[in-house]
Amino acid sequence: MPETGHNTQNARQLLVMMERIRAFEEHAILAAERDKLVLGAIHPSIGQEACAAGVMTHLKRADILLSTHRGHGHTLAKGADPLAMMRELLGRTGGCCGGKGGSMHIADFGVGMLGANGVVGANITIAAGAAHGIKILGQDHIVVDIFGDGAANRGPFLEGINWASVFDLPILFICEDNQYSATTRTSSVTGGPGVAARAEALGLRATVVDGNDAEAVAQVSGEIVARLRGGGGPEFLHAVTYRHTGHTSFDPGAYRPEGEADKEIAANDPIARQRAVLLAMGLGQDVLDAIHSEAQAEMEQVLADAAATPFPPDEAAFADVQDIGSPMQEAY
Amino acid sequence: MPETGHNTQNARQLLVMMERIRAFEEHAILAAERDKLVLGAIHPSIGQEACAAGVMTHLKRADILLSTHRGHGHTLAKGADPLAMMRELLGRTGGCCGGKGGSMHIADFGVGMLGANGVVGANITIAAGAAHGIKILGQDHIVVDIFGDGAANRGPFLEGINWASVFDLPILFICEDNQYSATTRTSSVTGGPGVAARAEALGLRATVVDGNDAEAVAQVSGEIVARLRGGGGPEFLHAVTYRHTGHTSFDPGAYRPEGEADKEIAANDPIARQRAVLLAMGLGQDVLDAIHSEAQAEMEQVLADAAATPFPPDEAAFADVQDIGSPMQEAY
Amino acid sequence: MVKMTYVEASRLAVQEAMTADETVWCVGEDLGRGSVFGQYLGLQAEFGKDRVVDTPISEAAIMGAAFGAAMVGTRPIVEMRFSDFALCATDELVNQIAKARFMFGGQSRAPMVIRKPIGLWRSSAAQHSQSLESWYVHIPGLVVLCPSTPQDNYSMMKAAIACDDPVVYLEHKNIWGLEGEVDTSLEVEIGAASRRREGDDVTIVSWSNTANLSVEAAETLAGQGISAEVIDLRALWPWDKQMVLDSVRKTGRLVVAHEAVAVGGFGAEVVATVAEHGEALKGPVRRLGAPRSLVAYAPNLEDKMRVTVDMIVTAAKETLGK
Amino acid sequence: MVKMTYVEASRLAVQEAMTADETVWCVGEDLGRGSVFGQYLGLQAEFGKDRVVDTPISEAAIMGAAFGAAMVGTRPIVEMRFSDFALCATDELVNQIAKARFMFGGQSRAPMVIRKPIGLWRSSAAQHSQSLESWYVHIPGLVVLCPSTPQDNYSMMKAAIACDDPVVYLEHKNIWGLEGEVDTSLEVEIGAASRRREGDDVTIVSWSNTANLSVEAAETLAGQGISAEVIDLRALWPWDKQMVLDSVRKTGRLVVAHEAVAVGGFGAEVVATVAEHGEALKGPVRRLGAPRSLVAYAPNLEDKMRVTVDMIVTAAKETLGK
Ligand SMILES: Cc1ncc(C[n+]2csc(CCOP(=O)(O)OP(=O)(O)O)c2C)c(N)n1
Ligand SMILES: Cc1ncc(C[n+]2csc(CCOP(=O)(O)OP(=O)(O)O)c2C)c(N)n1
Ligand SMILES: [Mg+2]
Ligand SMILES: [Mg+2]
Repeated sequence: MPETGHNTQNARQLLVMMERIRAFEEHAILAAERDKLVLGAIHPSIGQEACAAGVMTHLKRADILLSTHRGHGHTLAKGADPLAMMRELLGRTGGCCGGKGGSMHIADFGVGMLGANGVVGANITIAAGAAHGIKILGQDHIVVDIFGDGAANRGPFLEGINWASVFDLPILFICEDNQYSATTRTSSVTGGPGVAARAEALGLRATVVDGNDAEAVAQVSGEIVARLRGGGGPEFLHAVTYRHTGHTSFDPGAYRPEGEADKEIAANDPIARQRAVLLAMGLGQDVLDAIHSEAQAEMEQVLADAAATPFPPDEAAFADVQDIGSPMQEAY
Repeated sequence: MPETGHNTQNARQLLVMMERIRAFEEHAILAAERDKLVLGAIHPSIGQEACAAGVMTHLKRADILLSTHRGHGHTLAKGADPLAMMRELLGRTGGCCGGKGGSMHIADFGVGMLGANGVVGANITIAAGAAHGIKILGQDHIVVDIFGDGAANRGPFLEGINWASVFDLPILFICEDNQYSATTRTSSVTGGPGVAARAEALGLRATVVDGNDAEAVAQVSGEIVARLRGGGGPEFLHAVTYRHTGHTSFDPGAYRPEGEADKEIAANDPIARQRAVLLAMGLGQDVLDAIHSEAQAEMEQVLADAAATPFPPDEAAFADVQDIGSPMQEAY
Repeated sequence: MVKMTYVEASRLAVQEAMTADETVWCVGEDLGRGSVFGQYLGLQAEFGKDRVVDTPISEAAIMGAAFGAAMVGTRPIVEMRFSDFALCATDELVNQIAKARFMFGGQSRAPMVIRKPIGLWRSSAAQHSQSLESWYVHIPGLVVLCPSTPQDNYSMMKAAIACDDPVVYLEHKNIWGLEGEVDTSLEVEIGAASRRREGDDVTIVSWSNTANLSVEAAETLAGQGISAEVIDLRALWPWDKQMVLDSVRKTGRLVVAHEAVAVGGFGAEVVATVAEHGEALKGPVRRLGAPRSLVAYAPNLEDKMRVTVDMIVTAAKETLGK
Repeated sequence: MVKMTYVEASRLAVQEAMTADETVWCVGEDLGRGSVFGQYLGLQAEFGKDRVVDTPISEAAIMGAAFGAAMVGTRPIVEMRFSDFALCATDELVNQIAKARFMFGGQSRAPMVIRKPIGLWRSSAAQHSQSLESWYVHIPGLVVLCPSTPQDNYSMMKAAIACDDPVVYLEHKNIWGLEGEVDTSLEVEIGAASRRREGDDVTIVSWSNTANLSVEAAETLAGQGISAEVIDLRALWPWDKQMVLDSVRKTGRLVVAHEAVAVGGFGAEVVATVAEHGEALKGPVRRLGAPRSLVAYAPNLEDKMRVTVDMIVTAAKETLGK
């Protein structure tokens, strides 16, 4: 068991959040595969919950989060309502984006979650800009941007991180490294010693953490967030984890070496590891089981409720495009 | 005097090339300012000649070079005909691009010079691709790509260098660092320890050299080129120098701190330094003067000849766009 | 004649071209696993990792590097995955690839096929559904192709690979599984449209998947006694003005239909060209395209962006005053 | 009324807007030295480095960061230097900025002015001369403005900064020094065209610097007894269809002239729109734009890409059968 610096209450909260994320996504997959209610692609973060749970414990509502196509967990952990999220995945009224974005564009500005993004790496510059805006406005909250290992090979990685470095912005960039870029092993298409070295070369303090260890993520991200709130410059966190599923819920992930996934899941599932932490702290198996069942029950209900919600009114197809020259007045 | 590892003959060649580059650009500026024959912008490399002269001594005709908007020196050193180049700057028939590219797009494919580029940083990925093509074709020449310090803040820097790293391509990337990005001091907009660290973080071996010392540039680039020819992977060279003029020939460069340019020019002019090297080797001042006068006379003639050349035939406006759907058949 | 799908057709064309010419290679993300839609399935096994190259997620470098490799004498087939992501490589395509030959006074060539799957698929939302063919037509230096059938996706891919110009090759994401007979000996000349159906009453000009919908519409119209001629442009630059003008001269009525946003779409170019040629029309012109709004995730909202068979039928009847 | 140049006019508008609203700021390369054309001269001295921000050469980050800052409540003015370089930030503009509000179901706004100087200047060759306004008109979510006079560059810049939508603001590089009277109390409604000259015989529709050439052409035509009405659209989205249709109804003749490549240019949209509305014309329609070739460096070749006053005059006369 790692040195945690957390009490049981915190450790338990981490597990609860990870169980809720997993249950949410398991139900999202059911919605897609069993119920055929999700027509677009969903990218589950099953196996990667530690980062979402660990980092978000330190963020306030006014702090800002940006994420990727694999962003359900981050969004939920930032405080979004799972029912609004599930409605979004099903394209329904009351979805957090009114059913217009879907899984890849999940966002809840009310809790400071400014969006997942369908373009790999695109949020890196946007997040830097959100931090820039905060600085211009003289506000004191911070920004966290989470992206994948694949994004470190896109130009915006350099441009956005350099930007944060030059303007000394209150932002934490997190590379949630599940070791795959879709079906390609990221190490096979990535030069050099790794993403942390890239960030350092751009002037950021960089930390590497076991991204399957929720306690460790919570601890180091807590320290980083404290530095940011204290006026420290931008930082970088590299959290190594593993994607239990394929790239999308449709993808069996058959390109992975025989046995790799099984081994990783057996050894490094962040939920199993956090359960072990709690058992070692003295919590009973029954408590853990209850946490699990509650999360499952919550998300079962969420899915049922979302499925019972109507599709958006047709007029929504023309709303919120622009004020001037809006298609509501002039569509052609 | 630095350890050179060169004999007098080589040292003299370096001076000759630098004098020719400078004379070429001085005449280009005359053509622009005195004669009003150059209508577009030209970006002189006066003060930066050491890199062009030093590196190109090691390249064969079949080796490939790509450069930037500030590429006259590189192009001349790679073996291009100065008359064809000056005609290009004046937009004339017989210009190396038929008068269609001008200074910013100077290129001579016949000597392996695949183009300057008007978009900062754009050639980094293109150069990596040229090296990739060479590898696919099983050829054994190498590629050199030269860009400025400002280019290290553009996305293609990361993407192109990572590409070369991943595919282990025969390419040398050179950052010819004149310390300015147009009118902005590059250090003020660049995070981290420097461009060499960025290249290293992408997996390249990186070398830093005094970019005003032609001997030193020739020496280290000779070593690098030898490693590349021996099958070594891609490398990076950071050559620090100084731009004696403004950004373009129209720019007085008044934004530079009082005295900075004078001091740099007095202390670090690569031509003056190379003259000192040759004097120390025992060459007479008369020989140096002759080298200078010859270069000046050559380029005076080049300018006169270029100015006497006609503009391209009007039909050239429609030629070499594309074979299929060419504007020569169908312009609207 | 062999029966195959749209995706199989272009895959076969690529495979044959790679076999015939060692300098042809493919470059893009996840190609070793066939890419997103199976366009490259089996090719890495056959040709090796050096000719079917798995890349980092670096669209700018994929485009730029392929161009560099083309300048030194290879013939890359560039995969952009979704045409939307190709926007990350716009400088490379528009400022570099399209302009190099001209800027360098004819010294360089860029024989490249740039594949950018376009179009509405299913619940893919605004960043995975665009059709921007009109952008590329507006850029001198580029050839722009939009195949709509397995036969064309075979023959046009062959022609594109053989072409020495950069070709923007826009397959439609919704018809990968479309089946059809393919004659592998059939050559298509780039720029020649395909008259998918002959008719006398109204000319329907279209391309990409909307050409397939137009054929359906013509069948419906036939059932109502209206004889519609369907022209599938297939190539948008160069495009077959002559076939369109001749047909409009014959029918005196014009509908243009495409999936892209109507405003600033290539349909405007077609209508404007017909207008400039002063063809006398017997009825109003109709131009169908998406409204100037965005593609939403929810299926009912997504549907609002579609040009449907019904809409084409209605438009054709309107040109006839019905 | 104050006499000032085109560049001074927009600079004044920016300066006033920054004074009035603390959340307005400017971001781009070399702004502290005024940027390439002096558009920002003096502003950093007045407002400081935090509100007139000198950036790295990172177009993607300039655009992306400005967007992020807009989402949290600031109002950035984004300088792209040459519209050509803006292509390095196409994903940011088209996939992100234009789509965010819709994709996020109305949760976000992007009140941004994105300045992209367009057009032929002098011997700047193919990578520094483009006019791609038709691209942006085709992208839902964007407002597209093309001011052609000092007055408009003042009033429209004011309107653009006040607008809560992302505005693609296309100044023309060749007229920075153009002088004119500016009434700083004059407000321009985005989407309202400007009737630069009234006339009865032929309607000339244009925008950006070509609108200025069209006014000159109308003067020449007047000398030949032809009364031309010149409509300067100013805004391409939304655009003033009504003024164009009304004018064409009056004159019965139409010339559309712009500097961009004719094929796929916005002129096609104007001609197609008039055709769709079935306006009865008394003569052939003429559409002027650049040939589908590239801008060369040599001045004589560059000139081949220009739409000139003479060409507009000739086209107008052709519509009159003269
Ligand atoms: C610019 C761009 N290129 C390609 C894609 C297609 N794509 C979607 S997710 C993905 C893999 C991303 O890998 P990574 O950044 O590691 O995130 P992960 O999916 O592993 O969470 C790819 C290639 C995209 N969305 N955007
Ligand atoms: C993508 C892009 N952005 C901006 C410019 C305008 N510009 C031309 S040269 C230059 C400065 C480049 O600095 P650096 O890379 O250091 O090269 P140097 O001019 O110093 O040789 C700039 C900003 C451009 N050409 N391309
Ligand atoms: Mg990954
Ligand atoms: Mg520099």
